[in-house]
Amino acid sequence: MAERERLAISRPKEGACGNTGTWRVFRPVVDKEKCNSCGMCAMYCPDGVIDENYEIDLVFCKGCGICATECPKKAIEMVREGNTTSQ
Amino acid sequence: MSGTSATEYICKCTSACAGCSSSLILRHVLKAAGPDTVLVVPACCTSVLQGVWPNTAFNIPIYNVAFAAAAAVASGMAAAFESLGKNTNVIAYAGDGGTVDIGIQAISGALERETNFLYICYDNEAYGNTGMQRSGSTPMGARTTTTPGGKTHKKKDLDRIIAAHHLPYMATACSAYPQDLVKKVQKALSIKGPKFMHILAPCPPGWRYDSSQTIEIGKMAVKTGLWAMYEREYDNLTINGPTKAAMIKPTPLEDYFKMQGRFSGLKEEQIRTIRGEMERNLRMLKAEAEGC
Amino acid sequence: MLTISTGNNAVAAAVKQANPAVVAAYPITPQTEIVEQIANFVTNGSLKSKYIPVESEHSAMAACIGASITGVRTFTATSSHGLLYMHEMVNWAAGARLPIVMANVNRALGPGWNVWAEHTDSLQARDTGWLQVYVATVQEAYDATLMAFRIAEDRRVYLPVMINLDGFSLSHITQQLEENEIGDFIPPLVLDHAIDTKNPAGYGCMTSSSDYFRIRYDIERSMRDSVGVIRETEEAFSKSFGRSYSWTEDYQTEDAEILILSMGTLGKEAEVAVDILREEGIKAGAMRVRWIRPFPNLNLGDRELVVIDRNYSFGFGGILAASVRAKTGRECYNVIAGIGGQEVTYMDIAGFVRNRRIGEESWFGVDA
Amino acid sequence: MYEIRLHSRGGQGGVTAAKLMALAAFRDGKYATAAPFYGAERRGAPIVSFIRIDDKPIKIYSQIHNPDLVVVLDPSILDLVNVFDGLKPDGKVLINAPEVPEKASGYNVYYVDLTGIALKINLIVAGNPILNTPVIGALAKMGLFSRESAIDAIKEMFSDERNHKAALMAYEELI
Repeated sequence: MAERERLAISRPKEGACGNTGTWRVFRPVVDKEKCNSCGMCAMYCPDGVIDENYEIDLVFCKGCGICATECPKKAIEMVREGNTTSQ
Repeated sequence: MSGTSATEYICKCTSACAGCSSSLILRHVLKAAGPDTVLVVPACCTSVLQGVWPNTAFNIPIYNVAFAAAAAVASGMAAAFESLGKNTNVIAYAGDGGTVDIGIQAISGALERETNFLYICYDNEAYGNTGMQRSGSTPMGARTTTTPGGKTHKKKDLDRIIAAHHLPYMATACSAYPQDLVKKVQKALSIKGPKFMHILAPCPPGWRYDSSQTIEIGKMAVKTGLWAMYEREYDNLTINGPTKAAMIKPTPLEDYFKMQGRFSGLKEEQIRTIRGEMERNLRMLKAEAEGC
Repeated sequence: MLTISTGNNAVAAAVKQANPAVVAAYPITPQTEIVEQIANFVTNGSLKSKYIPVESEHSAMAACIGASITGVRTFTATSSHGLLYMHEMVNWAAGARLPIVMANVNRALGPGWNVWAEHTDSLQARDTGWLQVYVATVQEAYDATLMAFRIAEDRRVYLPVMINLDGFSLSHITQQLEENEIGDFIPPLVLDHAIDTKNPAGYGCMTSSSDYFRIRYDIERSMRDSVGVIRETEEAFSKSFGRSYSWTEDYQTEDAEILILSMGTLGKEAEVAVDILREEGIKAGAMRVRWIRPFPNLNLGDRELVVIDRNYSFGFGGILAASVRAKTGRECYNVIAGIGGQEVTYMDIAGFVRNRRIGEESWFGVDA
Repeated sequence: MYEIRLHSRGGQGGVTAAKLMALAAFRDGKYATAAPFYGAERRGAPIVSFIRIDDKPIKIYSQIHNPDLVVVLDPSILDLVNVFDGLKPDGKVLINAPEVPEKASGYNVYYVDLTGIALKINLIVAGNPILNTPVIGALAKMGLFSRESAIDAIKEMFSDERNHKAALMAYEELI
């Protein structure tokens, strides 16, 4: 007989909702020269995909653009996916 | 961010919409609450964005319950933890539909019974999970799928209903001010008894704006004075800085409406009504804060 | 201890023995005495439970759910409209595999307002995944409540149990009651899936259409496993306390040519009817169906069946009769009697048997 | 089986009297069932309770239509309800009254002034003389259960000793 599945208990897992980076139309690109490590981007990121070194996890970043809007130094630019270089 | 741990309690990623402010709120709520926390979630956006069985994006126990039941389930949980001698935080995290409409009876009961829990209403001003139908919390004039011509009724004054329960702590907050909301969650959880937070949660698809503007819209709601930020400890009211500033020099309401597609077609008299309600609210808060 | 008690107070006395950590309940006639008595126990310190005076039945079951998932024992009681109002959470409790025990005092549904006995309330909850037992004496109300905790909390079951007793005609009558010190009859609750903040999990998240049915099937699997657990529990109970119960209570059935099937207090009254009929030379027997979920295997042989239903499924028929027909393929004479407390005496029941028309349905007191 | 129908008014303690009767019979080693009939009535309305006493378990839950004994806690009910309805030909009647009421003539009537007893020993709660404990004494005298069981039953349910004193007075005064 099959394993008992008594009720829907889910366990924590990275990528539980898939690689949400594929949702992106625009990708955040950080200009490290302009960045002053203020941390606003990481604080405002709804999905917590920006780490303490201000590296953005593009596997999961949905490309909402909040980081680019809120960056006081305008160090983040949203670039159309598919374009390999910043304009 | 200062005051909270670097630990994230949401694994990358939920299936929330890009630019979702309720995800941002919850991320900071959980960081403020820490790991010994159980979240009770009624039907709302948060119940569908966790992931699909057998996986979840949340690295904290989440108990999903029926729409009207969050505060009552939390009551039972709080009583059980008390009987077990545990200090686990019980946080109900519910949308505006589950709070101001179908869930309000259970909330009122839980507050009256002095349940030791924190109830958080993240308010995106409509039934977001089912595609933006009107709720009691939808503001006048906003278009939803069930108010295609704009809502003709006013937003329900949830906070004064809650305040009438004379609870030890309640606060309003906004997703655009995460540091403020973290402080409020931490303060709430340091107090025994019923606590309530009402947090404005702008919704890009529902309010019809570009997802990159989530924080700006939230700030604008506060700067106009439309969304007032304050804390109430029993009957002592403290108005927070951004709202004090808005009371002195508010940003024009029209600037807030212009940013959102849901307010297209807003009529002059509706703006007058909304402004009147807003001014009355601020007047009452100010009077209360000044103790007169 | 030998004493007298009402049906309601017998349930409360059993709850006191079972010592749940949390009781959440809302008053409703004719159940109110149960929660009043439990509130008394909590107030006078003889019961250490947390008593949550909720604001509705929906919240009563919701609070039991919230408490139960932490792994503690829970109890609630309701009746009639209360049960209907909590129906959503009644389903939730079973789906969440929580061993909540609830007493339902059977009462008719409005309109018009009627506070007297009828089984339509709890039978509307028969498809929820709850185990359901119907009792007929004050002693049985006490005994079934004690057993309910042990059955519900068994790992093979982990489903909620509802004890049903007839409004007023059992809830408010006084009979003798033997209360027992139960010792270890109900073992401490160990809920395998209790919430643990050190081992985080999401409960009841979205479940896809390719998985959901397997989780639902497990409810049925446990319902089937509960058959053995109920038998074991009733045997253990008999061994410990000397009072025996089974799926049905059978009276003069062995040589009977006609069986009267019924539920609740009418089943006891039917036994008196059997005595009268036998004096007349009619070989009748009475079979009182106790468990309706899981539904028992009824040994009916080829005897004629008179099924009394104190309930009705509109557009279909009496629910016990329908269940008997479906499970055994046997036709019966279905009498709808006792609706909303309608007075039904043993003389009336004897009349049902004398005037039986197998294959037909009759509403007692309604001219055909 | 011995079947008793008890008539009282809501608030007079008829339901408790029925329970006391069952308890006293139970203390005699009998089986007993006390079933108050609950209607929509409120305080003051006439109500009825059914008590059955037997040597074997009682299986009947329906109302009593042919009582062996009718107990009337409030004589004014005689004007409202035909309390003798269905009374067995050799059935008895116990009435709380200082003398046999006119309406009861022709029946096998026992009577005792329970209200007078309650007033005499100040057995009054919230302004109402208590009848449910004294009536148990009168019933014991009629042989429904032993005097000892009657007093034990009252002591089990009430700590105030005026209750069983009133019952003993009713036991002595029953006519």
